[in-house]
Amino acid sequence: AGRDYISVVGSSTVYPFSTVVAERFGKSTSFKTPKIESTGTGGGMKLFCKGTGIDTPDISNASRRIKASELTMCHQNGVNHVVEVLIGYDGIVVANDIHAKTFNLTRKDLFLALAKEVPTSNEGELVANPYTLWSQVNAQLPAVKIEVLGPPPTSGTRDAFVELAMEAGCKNFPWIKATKSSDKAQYKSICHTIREDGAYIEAGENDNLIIQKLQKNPDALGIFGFSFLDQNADLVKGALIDGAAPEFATIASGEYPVSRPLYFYVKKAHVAEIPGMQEFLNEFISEKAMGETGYLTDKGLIPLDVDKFNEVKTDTMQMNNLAL
Amino acid sequence: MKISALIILLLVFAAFSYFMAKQKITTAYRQRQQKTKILTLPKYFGYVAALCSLLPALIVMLLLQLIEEPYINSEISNYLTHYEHSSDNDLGLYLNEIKSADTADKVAALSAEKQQVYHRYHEIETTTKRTHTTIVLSIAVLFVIWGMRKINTDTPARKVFEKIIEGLLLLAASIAIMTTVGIVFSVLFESTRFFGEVPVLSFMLGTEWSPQTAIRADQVGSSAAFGAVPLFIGTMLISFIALLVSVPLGLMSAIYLSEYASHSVRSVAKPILEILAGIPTVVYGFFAALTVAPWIRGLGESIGLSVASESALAAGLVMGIMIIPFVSSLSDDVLSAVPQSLKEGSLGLGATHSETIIKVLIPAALPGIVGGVLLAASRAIGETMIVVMAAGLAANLTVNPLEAVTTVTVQIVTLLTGDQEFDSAKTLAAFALGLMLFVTTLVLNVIALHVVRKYREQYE
Amino acid sequence: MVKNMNKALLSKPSGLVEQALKVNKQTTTEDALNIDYTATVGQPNCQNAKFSTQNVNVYYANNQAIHDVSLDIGAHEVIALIGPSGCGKSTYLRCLNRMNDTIDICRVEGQILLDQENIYHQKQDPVLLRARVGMVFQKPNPFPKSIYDNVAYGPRIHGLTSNKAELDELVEASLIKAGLFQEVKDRLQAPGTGLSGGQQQRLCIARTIAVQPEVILMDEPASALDPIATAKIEELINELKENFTIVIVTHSMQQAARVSQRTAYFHMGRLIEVGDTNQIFTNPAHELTEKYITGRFG
Amino acid sequence: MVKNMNKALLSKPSGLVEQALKVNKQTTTEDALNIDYTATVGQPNCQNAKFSTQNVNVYYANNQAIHDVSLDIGAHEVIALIGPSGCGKSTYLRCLNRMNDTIDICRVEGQILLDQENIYHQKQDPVLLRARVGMVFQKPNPFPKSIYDNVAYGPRIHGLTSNKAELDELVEASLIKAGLFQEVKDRLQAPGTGLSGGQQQRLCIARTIAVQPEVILMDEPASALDPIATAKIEELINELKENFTIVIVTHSMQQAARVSQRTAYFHMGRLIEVGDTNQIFTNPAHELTEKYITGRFG
Amino acid sequence: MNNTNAIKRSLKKRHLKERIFKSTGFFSIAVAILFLAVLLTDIVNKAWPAFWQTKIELTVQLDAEKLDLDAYSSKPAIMAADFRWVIREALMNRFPDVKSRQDKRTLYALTSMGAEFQLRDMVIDNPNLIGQTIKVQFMADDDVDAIVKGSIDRTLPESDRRVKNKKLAWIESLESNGQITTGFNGSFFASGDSREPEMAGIKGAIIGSLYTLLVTLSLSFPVAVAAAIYLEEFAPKNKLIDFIEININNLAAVPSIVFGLLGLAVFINFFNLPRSAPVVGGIVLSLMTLPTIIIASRSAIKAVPPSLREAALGLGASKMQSVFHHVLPAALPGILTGTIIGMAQALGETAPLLMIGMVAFIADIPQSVVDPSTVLPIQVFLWADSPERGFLEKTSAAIMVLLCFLIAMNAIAIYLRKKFEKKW
Ligand SMILES: Nc1ncnc2c1ncn2[C@@H]1O[C@H](COP(=O)(O)OP(=O)(O)OP(=O)(O)O)[C@@H](O)[C@H]1O
Ligand SMILES: Nc1ncnc2c1ncn2[C@@H]1O[C@H](COP(=O)(O)OP(=O)(O)OP(=O)(O)O)[C@@H](O)[C@H]1O
Ligand SMILES: [Mg+2]
Ligand SMILES: [Mg+2]
Ligand SMILES: O=P([O-])([O-])[O-]
Repeated sequence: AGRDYISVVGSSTVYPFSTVVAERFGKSTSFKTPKIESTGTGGGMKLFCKGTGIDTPDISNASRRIKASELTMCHQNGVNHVVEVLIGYDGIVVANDIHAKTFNLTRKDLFLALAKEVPTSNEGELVANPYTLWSQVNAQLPAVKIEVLGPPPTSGTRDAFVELAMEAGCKNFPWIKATKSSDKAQYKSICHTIREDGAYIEAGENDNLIIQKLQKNPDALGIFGFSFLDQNADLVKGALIDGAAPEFATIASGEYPVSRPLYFYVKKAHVAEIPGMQEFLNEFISEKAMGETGYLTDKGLIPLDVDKFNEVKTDTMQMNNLAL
Repeated sequence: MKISALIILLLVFAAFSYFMAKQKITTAYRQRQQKTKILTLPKYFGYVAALCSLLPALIVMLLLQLIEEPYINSEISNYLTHYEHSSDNDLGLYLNEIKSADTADKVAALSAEKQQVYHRYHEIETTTKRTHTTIVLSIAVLFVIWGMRKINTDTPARKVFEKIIEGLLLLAASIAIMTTVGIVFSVLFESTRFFGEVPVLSFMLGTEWSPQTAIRADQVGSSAAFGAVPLFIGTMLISFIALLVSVPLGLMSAIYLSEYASHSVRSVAKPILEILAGIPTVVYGFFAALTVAPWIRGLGESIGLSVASESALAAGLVMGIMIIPFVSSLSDDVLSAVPQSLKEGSLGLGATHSETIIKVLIPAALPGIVGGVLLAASRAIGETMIVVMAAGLAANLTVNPLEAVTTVTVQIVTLLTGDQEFDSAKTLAAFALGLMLFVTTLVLNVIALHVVRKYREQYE
Repeated sequence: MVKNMNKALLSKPSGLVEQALKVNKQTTTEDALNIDYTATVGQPNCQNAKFSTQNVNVYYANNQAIHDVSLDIGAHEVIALIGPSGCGKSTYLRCLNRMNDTIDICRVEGQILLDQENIYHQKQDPVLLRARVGMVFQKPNPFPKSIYDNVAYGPRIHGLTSNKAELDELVEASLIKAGLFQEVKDRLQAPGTGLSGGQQQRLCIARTIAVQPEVILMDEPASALDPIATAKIEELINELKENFTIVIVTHSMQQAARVSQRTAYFHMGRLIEVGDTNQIFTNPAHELTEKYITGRFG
Repeated sequence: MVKNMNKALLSKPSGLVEQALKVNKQTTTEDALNIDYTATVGQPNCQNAKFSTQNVNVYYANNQAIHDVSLDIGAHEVIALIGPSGCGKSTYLRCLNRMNDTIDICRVEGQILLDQENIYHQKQDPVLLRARVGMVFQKPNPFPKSIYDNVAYGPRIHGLTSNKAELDELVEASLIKAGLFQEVKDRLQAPGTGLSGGQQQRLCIARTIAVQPEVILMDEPASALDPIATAKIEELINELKENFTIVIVTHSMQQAARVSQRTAYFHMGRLIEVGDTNQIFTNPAHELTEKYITGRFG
Repeated sequence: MNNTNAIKRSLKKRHLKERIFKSTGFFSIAVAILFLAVLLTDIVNKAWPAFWQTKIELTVQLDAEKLDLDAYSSKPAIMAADFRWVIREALMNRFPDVKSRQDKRTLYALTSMGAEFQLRDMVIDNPNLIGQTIKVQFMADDDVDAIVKGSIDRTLPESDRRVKNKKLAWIESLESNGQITTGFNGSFFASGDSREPEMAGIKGAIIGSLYTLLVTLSLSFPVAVAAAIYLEEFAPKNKLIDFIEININNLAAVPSIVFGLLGLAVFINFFNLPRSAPVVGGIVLSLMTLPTIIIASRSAIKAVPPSLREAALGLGASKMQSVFHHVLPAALPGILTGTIIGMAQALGETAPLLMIGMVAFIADIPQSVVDPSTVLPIQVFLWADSPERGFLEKTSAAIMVLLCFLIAMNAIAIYLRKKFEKKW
């Protein structure tokens, strides 16, 4: 027999949003509830790009944009028409226990505290990160031990954090910024490499666990997605970054600097053939889901601004093929 | 005809053959009328006849089943010459709606073109299935006719039947080999690709494991180091701590249960202990991360030690508790299996109970205990969740239990479920790690087998 | 001479039983054995008793295995316990060093005095008792250790020697006494389980005497051995009796005759007759003893 | 009479061995037994042989357990195999129904003919052979099934009966023949393992005769039983000999004397002497037989 | 010669050692059991609230015109109707002073997102309700639930509290009016997964676990027993058999995640079996538990006394007959215990299923072994990773259900063992 349900794979970050839509879709229509696998973005792409056909997924969630190499792979395997849907943003927050001091960080602080090697006062010189206290990084900060619980290198959250927070902080040093054009590899390795001496703790991808660990250890900071802060506002509080507190409005407006886009990708070939595909897409991009006050925002998704939302809506309705 | 119906039909037919053959032989025996010799029971002739009809037909059925769908698809695609499909997969997709249309409503909802295809499809499907059913059934009939002709009272039916059964038993035993082959097959290809990028030696002997953010091709290639040594050391460190907890506790529990406890205590305590092994590891993980780790940290800091918040010690301790039943159950069994005569020999010399246990029972039960410990160790090596939650993922090359370490399995899981590209060295590394782990346990097992055998030879 | 005697014994070998059986199939055998056996015939007491047991009753759960046995065992004598299978020989023997303590369901009543002291008294320590009353079992049961360690086991746990040299000496002396030293002196570190059955049994004896017990209990020590090994064990017992009191259970009347001074005959948990070995075998006082000795059953 | 005879046998019970031993400690016992035993004394052949074994050698791996034994077993006779422990009685017995096949390392050479046919011939089916040559073991080993099913097992697997009534009849007849029916007739559905030792052994015999074998092999069938149960088994053997050929291994000379017509004496894997039971026990021809019978060893 | 005194002297110390040794043994068991007790208490404590659910009673008007329905409407028509505003209206009627948009949103969030479907299903069941005004007990939102159950402390300052004062006031007003009730949460056992904590149920995972175990059992039991019989009773001594034995022992030691890789490569990619299906999960887990059952079965078979085999052979039974008629039944209790232990292991396993797509959101209850489904430990894993606080108690409740299954299986093992052993 054929497949009468929609199959979605991919990011664990998009999973909480994708599933809400799926559930409402399943409950309010006569179609089956789509199956949403949480495989991680990379694992999802691998499955998604394996080909078209009923034994491949119809949709892949991603907490980063699809890569050229992945798209090429898709094309090679006959997945010629891929539609990209940007669904909103996820803020990445740095938080600590609610009873601890509130941190007011800059991205430069984050870079200095977490990079493997930091620049000295001499231009061009790097030393292994010597800082053990926040106050050494920035005298304004409290004199507590640098201890940050965050995701491992395999995670998209980490990837985004490195790019949006660390690299931005890194650019504060002009000579490093200069290497970007001269020696790109060198630049990346300075800005993107996180210290491995125990100050940064790779704590796995269970954000609830990080939150609970923060409560046991009030000195520590944790890095995780905004929706977890939203739900646990009584337990943890977010640090200000570059003066902006992690809140709905600041993230949506871009004032809060560390947020990343969330996507899903659709195989056009499947839309007509898998029962319910079109209806599911309609539900997802509807105002009541993705809109500014849609139910996805209740779950912590930072919505697109109106223009972007309309653009995405049109692109999706027209099934525009993605090209990178 | 539906496959299940066909199988039922074949079974009915086999039953019929069984009775035919049995009847034939019973009649033949009766005609002989001499009962001096013990004869093979007629039912064995029946079994042979039944297998005769069943086995070849089933094999053919399986083969046909394999080619059925491709055949139908090729037929339908011949019919669908006007349907342009860019790849083979698309046909399946095109047919999906047709195949899922199992109610009249859904059929009615199909487009006109698809409705046509729907009818054609069902025509082809019906004829194909009918042909296949005919083939399978005629094979069953032919073999039975052939078998019935061949069978006579001199056929060693019981032996033939038992040979077939023995073959099936051997087949079952060989599944272990097939599984091994399957495992090797499933990790080898990706591992080779990995070793194409990272030299085997630097993987096996490298002391730095730091697959830093290399999610995009243009990122920190420079600092991605794939030296597996820290992972193996980490695995060993945590397993060692776990064994340090579970072996004494498990062994002492086993000793208490098998030597000191009354029967009723034993019958209650043993199953309770076994529950420990059944608790999902996620639960242990939470416990280790949220209760044990902070406690150890507090304790360490109160005596002036610096303890990482995710320490190998916390994960190891909790894991040790989890594997207690592996050690205790098996040790209990082997301790009770030590001949009573040895125990009496020692007691008879005036040894106390504990002296007897330590100096005689445990040495005599050692191979079995070692077996239990090995099982526990392999469980520890294979454990993932506790380490992810309580020991973190940092690949420190250290044997200090107060620091954070990571293990091979944890890395496999995070690498495979992570966000990086699926053909990046990072994802592939997971397969290489899997292969290494598999080879390591295999080697350990071969060694263990030899050691145990040698030990047995010496003392039995 | 031998032949004549045998002729007498067996002239109608199966006749007796057969005749008896023919009369009334279902009950004769019991009848034939339904002889009074409540009182013990012979001299259960002796002066200079090492062990003195009085009115011993032993139960396995609700099943009584020993009924009211009273028997003295003299110092430096070899006493043989004989009787048909299941008559309670082993059970009685195992009371003498409280080996029965290891069987949960086993319960011992009555008095058993070793040198005038009740060994079942609360204050008595079975560990000490077993060091004083050694035991050799039916099947040789060397520990899975080296020959040396087997013999050194007892002295080590009891701390009988204060240094290695002394221990070496004690092990050697015990092996010599057990007649095993010559055969194993070159491989004291080899596993004890690698020896032949007879050697193993002698190793077990060496192990027992290394603790220098006062009494040695032997439960059919030769029944698992071949004739040659058996002869060696018997020879050894004859030597050991100079220094030890020995109680031996055997199912071979010939063996009892060869090694013991006194013999006790058990039947269904009761001590039927006890006396000089010579007398028991040549002139049994009790009908049951006679029937057993002449091979009417067993 | 009995008493006198015993006196002669035991006047100096341990003297003989002891004296011999005293001369040269390490070697005497072997010397005492170092008597030629390569040829079999007596009449190994008989007319009307059911089994005829010729030059049988049995090896366990490289260890020879039976040396060159040739012996006939007559139809409807009871032949007893005696000899000291480990001399190969069981091994020889188990050759007769190829029970040794189950031991991997065991290898049998020579000819064993049952009714003129070589049972070790390739074409011979050991399963059929074992149905013809039944076996009763030392320890009673009833199946953990009901009494009825125990007896019915053989007839069922061989298809000996064609309906329930016939099977019931056969089971009853076998139990009657084994002298067990009276005791169990009300509880045929009760587990066979719940019977007493003696009853279990009779159940095993009933089970064996239910297959109506031609020969019954018994390996120390009464050694685990008490005297009363033993007497019952012996009585049963005496009845069974009317219909079956019986080969019985026993360690009790008395038992051999009571139940058998012919006796074969084995020693260290060799058949030393075989002959009329009467003659063997009263007038053994071979020195070893005599020594064994007079209790000089074993 | 007499060393009684020397021994006596040593005895005091030795008896002390004996006592220490014995207490160490007791202590070990006590530690293990204590640990278990702590864990279980913790789980039960956390799980307890999950078995209760808060409901809000509202008076709703099922206005036929606004809903565009009547008592004869078909099911699809009712399905298509929008019941959400009916509930919103009821809430607005109850709290008429709420005006601002933001406040309205908060007010609407008092009832669960599932409330509209609850109402819809009521109407589908009984279309006569249309046009009536009825009182309905709606499922409360997880925040309300948390307040009522006391998981959120009302006395905290507003800034530290997740539920703000306004909402709290509404809840308290409803409470004082008797419109809030708490009852047994039957739907936890009757529904599938959901993204709303108050609606999430365990049934899908239970059914998925049962299907998976069914596949595992029906594959691994016969195969393992057959393999054990072959290796114990029939196998010749040769290299092949040695190799098989090494493989079996090795597979027992292979980390379970590797079996997941096998399942992915062989069963899904090579044999094209469906992803996320209990059939694949079952096969993978059966390969994983196979060694456990084989090893246990072998020792059970080994423990059958040889006399039983000899008895059968002596009667003329063939080897095969003696094994199947006698050895196997006698070994059955041991084999069954081994099997149940293996099944328990399979029941609690997560890692290999990560690889074959069973870590998924599946709201519909699986109907067959090829339907997508998830299993209990994975449900635990997924819930533990959800942002919503309400899932905390659900996670523990799922663990409790899983443990109940495990304990039940162990109890069955003990019962079977006793039963089969007692019989004879
Ligand atoms: N551990 C036990 N549990 C229950 N009953 C037992 C136990 N040991 C022995 N018995 C019973 O006690 C009785 C005496 O047994 P015991 O072993 O003392 O006899 P025995 O004379 O040594 O026999 P054998 O010559 O066979 O060794 C027997 O009826 C036996 O069944
Ligand atoms: N399964 C076996 N493997 C190796 N050797 C064996 C085996 N069975 C018997 N033997 C050896 O074969 C020889 C003869 O043994 P067998 O059991 O036939 O003696 P037996 O006369 O029956 O003794 P017993 O009276 O003790 O039963 C012995 O030396 C014995 O050790
Ligand atoms: Mg005994
Ligand atoms: Mg024997
Ligand atoms: O699963 P992620 O790709 O969102 O980390």
